[in-house]
Amino acid sequence: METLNYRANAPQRAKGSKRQVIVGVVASGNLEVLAERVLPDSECEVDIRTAAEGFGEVWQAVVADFVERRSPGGLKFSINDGGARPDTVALRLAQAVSAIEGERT
Amino acid sequence: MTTWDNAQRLRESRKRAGALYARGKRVEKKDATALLEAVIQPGDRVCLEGDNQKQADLLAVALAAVNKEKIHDLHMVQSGVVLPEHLDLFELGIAKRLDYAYSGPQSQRIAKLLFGGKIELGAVHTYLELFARYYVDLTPQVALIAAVSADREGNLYTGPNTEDTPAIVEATAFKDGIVIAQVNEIVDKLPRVDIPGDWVDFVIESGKPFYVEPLFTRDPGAITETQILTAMLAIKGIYAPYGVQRLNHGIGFNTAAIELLLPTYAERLGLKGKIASHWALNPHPTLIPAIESGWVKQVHSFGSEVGMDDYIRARPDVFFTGPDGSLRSNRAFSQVAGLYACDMFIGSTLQIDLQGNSSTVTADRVAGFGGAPNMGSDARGRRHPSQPWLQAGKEADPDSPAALRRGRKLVVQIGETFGDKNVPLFVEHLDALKLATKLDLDLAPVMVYGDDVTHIVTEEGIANLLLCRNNDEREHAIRGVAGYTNVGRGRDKKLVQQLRERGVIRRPEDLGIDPLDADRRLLAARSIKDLVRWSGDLYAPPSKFRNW
Amino acid sequence: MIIIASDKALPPNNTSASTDSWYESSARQRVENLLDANSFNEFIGPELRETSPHLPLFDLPEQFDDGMIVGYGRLDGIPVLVAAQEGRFMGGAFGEIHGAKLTGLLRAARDIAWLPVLILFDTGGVRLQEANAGELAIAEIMRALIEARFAGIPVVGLVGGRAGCYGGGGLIAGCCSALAVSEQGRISVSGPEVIETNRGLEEFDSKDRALVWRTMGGKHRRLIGGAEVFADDTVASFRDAARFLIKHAPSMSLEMLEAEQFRLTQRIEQFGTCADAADIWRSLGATKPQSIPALPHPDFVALANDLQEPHYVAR
Amino acid sequence: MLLDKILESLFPSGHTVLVACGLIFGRGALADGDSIAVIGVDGRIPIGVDEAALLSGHVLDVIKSGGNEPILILIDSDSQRMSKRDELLGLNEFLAHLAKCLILANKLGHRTIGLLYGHTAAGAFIATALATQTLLALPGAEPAVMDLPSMSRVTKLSIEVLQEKAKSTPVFAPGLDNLAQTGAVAITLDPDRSLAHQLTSVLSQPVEREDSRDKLGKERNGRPKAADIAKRVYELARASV
Repeated sequence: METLNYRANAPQRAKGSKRQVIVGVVASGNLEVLAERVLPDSECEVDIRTAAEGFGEVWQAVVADFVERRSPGGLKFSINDGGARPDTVALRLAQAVSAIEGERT
Repeated sequence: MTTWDNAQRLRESRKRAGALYARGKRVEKKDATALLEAVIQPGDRVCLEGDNQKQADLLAVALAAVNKEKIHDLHMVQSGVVLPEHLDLFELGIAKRLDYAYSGPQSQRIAKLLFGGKIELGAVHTYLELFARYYVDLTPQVALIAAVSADREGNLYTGPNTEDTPAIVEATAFKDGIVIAQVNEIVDKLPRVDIPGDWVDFVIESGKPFYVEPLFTRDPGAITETQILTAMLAIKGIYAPYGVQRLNHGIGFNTAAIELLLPTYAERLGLKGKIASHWALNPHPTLIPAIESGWVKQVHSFGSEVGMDDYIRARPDVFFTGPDGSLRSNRAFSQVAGLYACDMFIGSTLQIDLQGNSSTVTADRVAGFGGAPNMGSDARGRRHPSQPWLQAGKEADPDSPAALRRGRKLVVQIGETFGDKNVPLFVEHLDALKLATKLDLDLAPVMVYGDDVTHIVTEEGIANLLLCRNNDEREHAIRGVAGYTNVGRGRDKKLVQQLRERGVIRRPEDLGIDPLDADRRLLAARSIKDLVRWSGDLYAPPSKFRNW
Repeated sequence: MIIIASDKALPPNNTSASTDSWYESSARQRVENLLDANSFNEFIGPELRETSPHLPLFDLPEQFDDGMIVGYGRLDGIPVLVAAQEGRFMGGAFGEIHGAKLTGLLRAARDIAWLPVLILFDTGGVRLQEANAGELAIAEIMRALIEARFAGIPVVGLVGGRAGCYGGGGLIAGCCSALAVSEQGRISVSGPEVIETNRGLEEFDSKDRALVWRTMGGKHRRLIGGAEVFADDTVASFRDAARFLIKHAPSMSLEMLEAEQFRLTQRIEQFGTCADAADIWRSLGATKPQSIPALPHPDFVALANDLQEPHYVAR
Repeated sequence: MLLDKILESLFPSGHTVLVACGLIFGRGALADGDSIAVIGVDGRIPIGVDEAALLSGHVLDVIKSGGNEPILILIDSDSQRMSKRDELLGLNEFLAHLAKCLILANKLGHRTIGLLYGHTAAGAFIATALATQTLLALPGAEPAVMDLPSMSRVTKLSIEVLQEKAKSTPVFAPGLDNLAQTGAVAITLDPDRSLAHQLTSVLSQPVEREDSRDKLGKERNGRPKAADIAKRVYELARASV
């Protein structure tokens, strides 16, 4: 297992008022993302525990794009990863934000 | 004095030798090996019918059992290398040289035998090239073929999986070769005659159905959200704007997703009747919902598919079933149709390089490519115009006068940026190149050549290579949809942004697609059982695909 | 002609949560869509990160809820306790935390003495990496479950997930007041591969999926009386089944177990020499047993009601 | 220890226990003159539908005969019988039924005591020994959830690696010590002392209402979390109504 942590400034606060959501499951090629509204509005954090070691650079790139596209200010994302591909990671992160912003459940 | 009938006389002597084991044309199963030893000579070119799907399995076992003191150095010319016995021939020293087009399950073992020098490789052909050379300089001296049934005269019914048989037999029988058929059973009256009896020399009743691989069955249960997203992109970003009606699909899960989105997503886009109506395609079970919803006008098939025969029989308006009601497939004709009559090929691959070349060959697997190289190439000789073909031609070459401009076939590669086990789809250099170096091949085994590829679709978007004006643009169009692979991360962001502004790269949001809409609930069928239901219980999937 | 596809005028997706496939849904989606909207209140939710203390030893990823969701909610207004297994995480297998959550829930049900319990099974059995803890958890769950039933509490099991209901999960299911199972659901102690490994391919070909389903699948379980309701693979169908079964779950008693003893010994006498499920179905009176696997849901329900009355008071 | 010796030591004043086809049935006389019903499995036979039905039938007979006679269940079994026939007939129901009968007997006032003297595994273990109120064992007993070779196949870890890991935790590897530590086995008896005395002492202890195996597992450092998690869920559930 490898542990990775990224913090970033987010220009905008994530919409809505839900305190937390969880999407996905931990399985081969899949992951769960727990999003919690616990940070100051201008910050976000992604905390990852992954079964696939040595993909730090890819994670960093995925997280950077995600923060740029979705600006999830105030959210902390905790990820348990079963070796998901970057497209799945990006999808789950987007689903988590969408869910906590209340667009869909 | 010149004699002009040497081949005929050789043929007669082979037939006489074989006749010792025959009553009329009929040879008992137990005498199969003896018959082959009598008829075949060392160094012969032999086609042991191994197609994409059906296999002359009894004859394969019989040939692998011949005495190699008597028979050796055979030159195998067959499209599919599929059964273990196909390679046992080389390991045992019965065969030496190989020309083929496809090997699925045996790809790893082929690579080993090639590395070990047990196989002299002629070429990894496309189907059409191999069939073509049957008629030029690779004509079989002996063809060992498979059919469903024979009558007393040796007429053959090949059943729904006719596949390669007519192409093989025509070349062999008319150029003084010997044709030996294994049949499941001998009957008084055939449903129809696929191969006339006077082209067939010997018939062996095997007593059980020949082996057929269910190669085109994709379980909708295994289709991922990302594959659905790529399918949505393809439908909205390629099928719709070009108005693609005549097409071929590969066998991957992305194209299976497209088939299953036609009655749902594409229907809601108002595309019914405007796209995907005429197909050169094996009877994919995942096409059933589209057929049942009235999307599909006509399908011509290379072969059949396990479990689909009753369904096909019940949909004669769609399939080529003929007077007897069962499917008549034909790989050679369907490949020609795919090459010349279709406006689009779309399929998946394992590796794409920066020029857009693609291959499913990896360093230790020599798969061969099946139908993709013929379908996935532009037929430069084509004359008949169609809207998608003209439009693609115009995009590639906007400045030539329209009446002199060649159209282009749409050749689309579709896939996720990372495959199984996080292996990237995009690479700087194909593994096929390494393999070519290792085996000292003149040509690297490329499946679809980059200059034939018009679009690449991934979850990141669509790259339209027709609109690229130089190599640099082309490379960056590819990098632009290569996501988080090394190739993708090596992109120049500004250049990619410019390409996006020109519509060379189109992201999901550029097409009005929200990736979060890519939900399995969009699939018209989410399980094999759903497909059975769609078919009105006519589709009978093999047991390994069932969960009921 | 260039076709411009526009989805501006798209009708909404023709899907609603209740027609979602049970088999495809995650444990959370099942709970969410089974219960009344916004009624679910989870105990020890994922934010508390009570993960397995044992998986790190094997360098395996954890899940924040350890694959078991427990809580309180309402089913058509009826207050219920609910437990749901996530079959995709470690095959839904019972580990220490996973199991202890269900134990605690059932002990509470026993002592509250009026709240029914729903268990949404989706499990391959014991989690090998914590096998002893998992095995004991199953024993503790069974004891708590039986005590709850003895206290008059309906404990209803729903089986239709990806992992089936295998190993100790099958034993827990056998202890429930009543079961609803879908075609996809499988209930069995030994899995197909285990039987093949122990007895050989001739006895059981685990790759022959038709055989697997015929032997362990929902239809067979309903037909031999191992499950009371045959549900369609939708959340709505399982909700109907759950509501119905809560009402048809008398308390456990000596008489009930005597009736079960009779029912089970009868089963051995009746079908003990049958080599295949199809033989059992035939001796139950099915005229075309080979057609049963393909029967659509309503047709099968009608046939099953004809051939085998549910045994609410004999389990 | 062999079954004959065990019975001799348990019941010096005599017993009627017989073994037929691997199944144990009978009664033993306790020191105070009362009787104890004895059932069980001997000779490491697997428990299939037939065996389970016979055992549960006997438990029901004991309950029906009235009174509060204790029940002793002696175990040297294989795992559940892994066969097509057993699963076709619904083995899960038979094993669950056996456990239900034992637990119901307990609820209706019968002490249930298990004694592991040989092997047991998987579903057979759950339906018999683990369904009793108090589980005893003799040294040399070999309870296992799953054997290491099978575990090695599934986890794709070598047996050596598994053995190494088993040194740091009792949570997965087979064996009496590990199962005692996780709380499954309450007491390991001393074979050199009279088993009758040891059984009497167990029977004389007050009956705990609550299943306390999770607490035992915590005390013995075998299951660090189960008791706390179960208790927290219990309290949250009770507080929710």
